[in-house]
Amino acid sequence: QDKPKIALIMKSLANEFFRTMEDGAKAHQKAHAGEYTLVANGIKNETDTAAQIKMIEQAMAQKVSAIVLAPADSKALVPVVKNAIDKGIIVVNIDNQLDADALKEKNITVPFVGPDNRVGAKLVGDHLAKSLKVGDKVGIIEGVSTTFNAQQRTLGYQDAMKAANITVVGVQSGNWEIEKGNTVAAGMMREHPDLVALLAGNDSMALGAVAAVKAAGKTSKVQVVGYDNIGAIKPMLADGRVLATADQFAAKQAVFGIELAQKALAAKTPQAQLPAAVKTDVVLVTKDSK
Amino acid sequence: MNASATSTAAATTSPTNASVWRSQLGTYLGLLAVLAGMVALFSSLSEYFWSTETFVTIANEIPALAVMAVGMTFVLIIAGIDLSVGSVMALAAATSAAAILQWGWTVPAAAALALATGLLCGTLTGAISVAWRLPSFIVSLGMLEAVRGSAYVVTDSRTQYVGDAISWLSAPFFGGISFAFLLAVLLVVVAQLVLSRTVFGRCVVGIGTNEEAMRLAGVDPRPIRIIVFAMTGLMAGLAGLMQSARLEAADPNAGSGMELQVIAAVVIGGTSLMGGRGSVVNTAFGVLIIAVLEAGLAQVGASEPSKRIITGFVIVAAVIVDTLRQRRAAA
Amino acid sequence: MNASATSTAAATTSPTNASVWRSQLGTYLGLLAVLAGMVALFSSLSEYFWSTETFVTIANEIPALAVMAVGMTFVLIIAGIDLSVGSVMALAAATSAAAILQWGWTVPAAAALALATGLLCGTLTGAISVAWRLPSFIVSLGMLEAVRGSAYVVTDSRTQYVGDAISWLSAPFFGGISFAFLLAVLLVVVAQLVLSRTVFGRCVVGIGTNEEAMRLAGVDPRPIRIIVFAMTGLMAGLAGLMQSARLEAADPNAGSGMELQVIAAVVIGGTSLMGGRGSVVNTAFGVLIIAVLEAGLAQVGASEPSKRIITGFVIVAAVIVDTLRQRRAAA
Amino acid sequence: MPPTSPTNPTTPLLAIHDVGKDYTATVLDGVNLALFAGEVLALTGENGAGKSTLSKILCGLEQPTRGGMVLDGQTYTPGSRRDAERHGVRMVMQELGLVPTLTVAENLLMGRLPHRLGWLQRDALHAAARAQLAKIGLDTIDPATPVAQLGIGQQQMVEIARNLQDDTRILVLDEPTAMLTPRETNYLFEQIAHLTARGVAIVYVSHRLEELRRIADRVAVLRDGRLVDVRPMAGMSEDDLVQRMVGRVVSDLEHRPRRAAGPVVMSAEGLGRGTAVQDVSLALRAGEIFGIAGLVGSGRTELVRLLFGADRADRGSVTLYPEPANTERQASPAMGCTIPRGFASPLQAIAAGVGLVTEDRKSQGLLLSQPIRINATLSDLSAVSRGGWLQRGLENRLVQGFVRKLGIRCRSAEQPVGQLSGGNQQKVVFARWLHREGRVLLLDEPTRGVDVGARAELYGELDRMASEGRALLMVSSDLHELMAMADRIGVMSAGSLVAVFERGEWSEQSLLAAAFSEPGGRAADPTSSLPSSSSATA
Ligand SMILES: Nc1ncnc2c1ncn2[C@@H]1O[C@H](COP(=O)(O)OP(=O)(O)OP(=O)(O)O)[C@@H](O)[C@H]1O
Ligand SMILES: Nc1ncnc2c1ncn2[C@@H]1O[C@H](COP(=O)(O)OP(=O)(O)OP(=O)(O)O)[C@@H](O)[C@H]1O
Ligand SMILES: O[C@@H]1[C@H](O)[C@H](O)CO[C@H]1O
Ligand SMILES: [Mg+2]
Ligand SMILES: [Mg+2]
Repeated sequence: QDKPKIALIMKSLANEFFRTMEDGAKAHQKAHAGEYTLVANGIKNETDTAAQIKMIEQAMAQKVSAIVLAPADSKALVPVVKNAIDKGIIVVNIDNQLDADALKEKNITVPFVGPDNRVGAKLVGDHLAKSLKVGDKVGIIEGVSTTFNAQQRTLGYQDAMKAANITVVGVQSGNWEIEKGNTVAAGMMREHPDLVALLAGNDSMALGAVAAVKAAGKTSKVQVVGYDNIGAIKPMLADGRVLATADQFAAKQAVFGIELAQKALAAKTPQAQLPAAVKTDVVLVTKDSK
Repeated sequence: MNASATSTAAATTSPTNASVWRSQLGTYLGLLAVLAGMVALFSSLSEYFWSTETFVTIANEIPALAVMAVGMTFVLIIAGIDLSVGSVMALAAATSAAAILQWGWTVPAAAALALATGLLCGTLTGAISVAWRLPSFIVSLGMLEAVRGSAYVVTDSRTQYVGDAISWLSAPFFGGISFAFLLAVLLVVVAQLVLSRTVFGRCVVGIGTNEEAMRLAGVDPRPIRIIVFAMTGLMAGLAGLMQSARLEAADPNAGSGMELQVIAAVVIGGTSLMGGRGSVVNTAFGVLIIAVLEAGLAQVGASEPSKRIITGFVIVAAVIVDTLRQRRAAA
Repeated sequence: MNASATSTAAATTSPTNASVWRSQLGTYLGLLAVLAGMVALFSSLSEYFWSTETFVTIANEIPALAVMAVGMTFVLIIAGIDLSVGSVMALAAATSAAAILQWGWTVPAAAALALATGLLCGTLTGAISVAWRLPSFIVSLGMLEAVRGSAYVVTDSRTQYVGDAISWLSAPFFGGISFAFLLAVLLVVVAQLVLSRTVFGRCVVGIGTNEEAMRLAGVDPRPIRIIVFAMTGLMAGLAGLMQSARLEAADPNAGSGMELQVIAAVVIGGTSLMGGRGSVVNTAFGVLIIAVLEAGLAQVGASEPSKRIITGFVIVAAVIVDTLRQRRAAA
Repeated sequence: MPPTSPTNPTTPLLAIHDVGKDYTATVLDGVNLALFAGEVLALTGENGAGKSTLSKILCGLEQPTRGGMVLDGQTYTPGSRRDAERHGVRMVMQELGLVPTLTVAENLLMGRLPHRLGWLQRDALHAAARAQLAKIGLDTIDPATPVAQLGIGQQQMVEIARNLQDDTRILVLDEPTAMLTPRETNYLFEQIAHLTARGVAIVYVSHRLEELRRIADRVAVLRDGRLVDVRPMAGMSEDDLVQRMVGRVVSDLEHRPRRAAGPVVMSAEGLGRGTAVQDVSLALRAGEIFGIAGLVGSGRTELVRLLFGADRADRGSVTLYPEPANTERQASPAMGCTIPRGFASPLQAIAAGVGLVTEDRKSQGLLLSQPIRINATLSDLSAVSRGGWLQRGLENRLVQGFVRKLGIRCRSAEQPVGQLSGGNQQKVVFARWLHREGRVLLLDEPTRGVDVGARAELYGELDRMASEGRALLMVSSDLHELMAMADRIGVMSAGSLVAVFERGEWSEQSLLAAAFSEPGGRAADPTSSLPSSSSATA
């Protein structure tokens, strides 16, 4: 009997976050080689929604049994997800949650395997707040604004800042990417010379912010925090250029997503009866975490 | 005339039409070979590639790219370029979404608005570059930015979920093929005829080859240039509709970077960036090559790096094969 | 020969040099006016704009863009285009990062590797387009993809943290100005001299104006074309070094989409996409206009949509102002 | 021949009053001229005298700075060519204005393509084009041929055909025969006769004085933008005319003796490419001028390009002979050897001391947007540079020398070549090879559009080169020029060199007879010994 084929569809494979996710998935497949085959695909950047949709369509043409998806856009992927479900394909959503209203309108349910991004961001924000004073000014660099997790992280950061009475002077999008993060950070610092911290929605943008801080000659005067705990951020955590980040266990998200799909396939559970959400961990990472 | 020329000319007078057809067919052979090679390769690499489903999927994916490439073919023939098509596509989708969702317009009205938006953007690009005699590269680059910004404004920088109000455009309709696909095919045929069989088309070719000569022959190149850009804008508007029918959403970032893909399709099809030469049918082959490559690579699960490397090679190889074939035919 | 012709020619011999200088200065006036206008506007909008700090920051942000634009100026003058510069920049940064981090090379050796990588990519683009007489647009588009893929392979699709091993290149060094900035200025000056004062530069302009005439005058255009692309690749390699010195990291997606920005800078500087005309100094003004605009908009805290819309308008307006000035001067 | 007197001598068809035109300098001033129905008015003068400018003003292509025109009693201020054509004023331009990617038919009828609701009516189009072509003897060209496939002479004929229309009242021809051979010229003159008989007025610009004598009723001479003379052609001698144009006497060269020929410098053996050039063998000797005559499209340009390596031959070879005295040149690898299929590139030819003055200066000779200075030194940049850096002073001095020597009429050496008059552009191309003098100079229609005065100047230069021991090959459609200058004349027909005459052996008739002859053994298939069934007679 044929092994089921599972497709993992991610965003930018130039982002280490998704590379980690891909590696985790591949390792899992190797360990369970007898149980399923895996096709992993990503797009060239964080925003190429149309390309991601084509990938789902190709997966359907390939007759995969299940799709595990990290959507580049929370709303725009919903219609094609519905097509897949209508074809009897199990779809599991990881990393970035699909828009609840759109799902409802389509009358489908898609289980979400992932962390609570608002909570994760709050952890990072609270840690930062400890080293700030009341009335300090900070800026937020948001991910791609059309993704739910970016919006959630911004909210989490704002929650933390509000709790500590710190002023958020601006929220600008750095598109999840280094260079855009760099430009936005540089601009914010020039606009607000008294800025003391930059809260980036992910580590790529944090990297860009660190370079901007250095270029402005404000190292150690402007703190930076990020999210994802990618490899490149580790030396910066060590020397203090980045104060904190969050680990949301990319590999585990993929593995949990795949396992959920596997279980559904084995038990022939219909899509509609899958659990609504499986919360995964998100933890604070600082210089002192090991 | 000397004797030999006479005889050659006389000999070729009657079979001209037949030989024109043969040579026309000849121009397709190179691209057809590339396409066939790719299909064969992917079919051998992936068991599901050679299936109706794959081809239907591809057919339904290409309309947006194809209609923009049709417009772009004309733009390149007049030695222009339009970098704004991706942004215009997004703005058109955004305005129609806003019309439906916020202003409660009917679907046909909203669709008309999308087309009008595209037409307006294209006309603006053409009119500005004609009025100040500016290179269309820079004008359309400015439009790329300004129109993208407008798309953000209209969508409020959020993906607008439209629902299935206009999804009939991209819904399977005849053996799985969507209406959008049929429309794209129709447009390719009509555009090719316009190019080769109408006064307008001949003027377009002439302006791309030698604008001054056309001007001296009493053809005002300015309205023609503007019309070419306006039509390309209209096509981008149509592409925006097709795209939002498929996504059921208007994404403010839709089509970013797509200009290069569109131009690549046209250039793979043998249209020169220097103007004066081009064929819409060949552009359609260029579109197919890009679409098949993308679909095939996704299906065989190529890694992202190898995807990009292979894409690069195929783009160049396709043009080399086609060029060599054309040269051999000419010799 | 008749007297009047002789006397006309003789009369104009001496003031030629002076008038050349005056007219040369004239060509900068339009762009200078645009630049001054922008600085004045932003200074009035943001209290912090008119400060050494702002200008130092801008000066340190532009070197990568500037050196690539220098190379691109030559490419456009020979009526070519190079879309791969952004990818080449990323690959060069990636190889140097890999050399330092994984193979334990010394910094100078790694830097040389980055430059060599750029040179190789550029040479390849040039050689392929010359060998098969293909449009450089399509060859460099293929390179854009293939080189980007290679950058993914080299970095293992991860941003490589390089640390401050090469950060001296972009570190403040003289009144806050970085070495990279000085290098960029030097390159602009040298490149302008090469363009206007050397046999090579003369051939570049000639090939861009009428390649066949150059061939018949005994200049083989092929090596010159290849050299121009090779140099542009080298510049992109240098830009990669500058970029990774600034970010202290090699990002596999670095510089994506940057080709359009580079070309925009060159075209704003008045270089024609049709070849035969261009100036490196004007390109530098184009780079400054883009950089000041970006910095200024970020500083006044313009929203993303308005940033894009304003950028679009300024690109077109700059070219209009410059064009009108040139035409007035010519008349 | 057209009527020798205007049909209505009292009221002119067109009157030009005090017309002047300024660019940066004044190029036309105070021109008063009347044009009568049914006459041929020759407009002549030196290069840059303002003939093309005046013609363009008549046809709405340029607007005069001063003065005005009256057409048929009504003020006439054409704002565009289209506008002029509506008044029945048409012009054949000096520079070709065809679109190479379009067909002959489309070019002929551009601006008034027959259509129904925008869709081309091909049959009507081709029928109209054929009729138009037939008027000028081009009835064998398929109207569906892309213009790019025509030789430049044929293109000139198409350009003329385009303007032979029924509603024409004034036809301006700006050097229409500069590219044509006698056969085409005759067709053109027949047409002119038809037109004048219908009352059309012709303005005919030409530097070929013998032509003016054949067709002109009156002649107007421009000098430095001013009309210096208008008088009936009858009774005026060529010498008179020349003197009026340039203000001095130009010597007649037709009866000079043959130059003493030196050793063979370069030769071709069985050189051929496709059907355009069929196995041509010839030898160029030091110190003599070898002329090439032939009809338009006979393959002369192709032959010269093969000799120069601009195109690669597919059979035959080129041999260069060592120069006895010059050891330095001897070192060049190409010397003294036979090169199969000729030079691989122009670069190689130039290195071996061979130069080419191209026929199509616009597309193959000049960088139109660049100044005279840059154009003139293009083929030998090493002479104006040191270590790769250009020496502006040196370059300026050199170029000033050429400007003076050839009388190039310009504002300064920094003026873009594209702004020069046609003849002056040709001088710039020529200057390039004065600058780099090799052993062999190939000249393809070198005096195309050059005025008599300057032509004499060029001839003088050619004489000097020959006397210094250079070997010259000169293609010309002007038989008189060839007969005056050449020591030997080879005649090409349908790609073959059908005859070579020594000075003294030729006559206009014998040259023409050879040009019209069927090349021996030439058939549609060169390997076939049967005479081709399709061989028609001219
Ligand atoms: N666009 C222009 N700008 C500046 N000067 C010009 C322009 N066009 C023509 N001229 C100048 O006007 C003068 C007259 O040129 P015109 O072409 O009328 O001469 P012509 O008598 O036709 O000469 P030829 O016999 O060489 O064709 C020349 O000196 C030329 O350099
Ligand atoms: N690009 C081309 N494609 C096809 N045929 C061509 C092309 N160029 C020239 N020919 C033909 O080749 C033949 C030889 O042309 P060539 O120009 O060498 O003749 P020529 O004797 O120099 O005449 P001309 O006076 O026209 O220059 C002509 O019949 C011409 O029509
Ligand atoms: O959660 C992820 C990451 O944080 C990443 O850096 C960008 O895409 C998001 O969806
Ligand atoms: Mg003239
Ligand atoms: Mg010729």
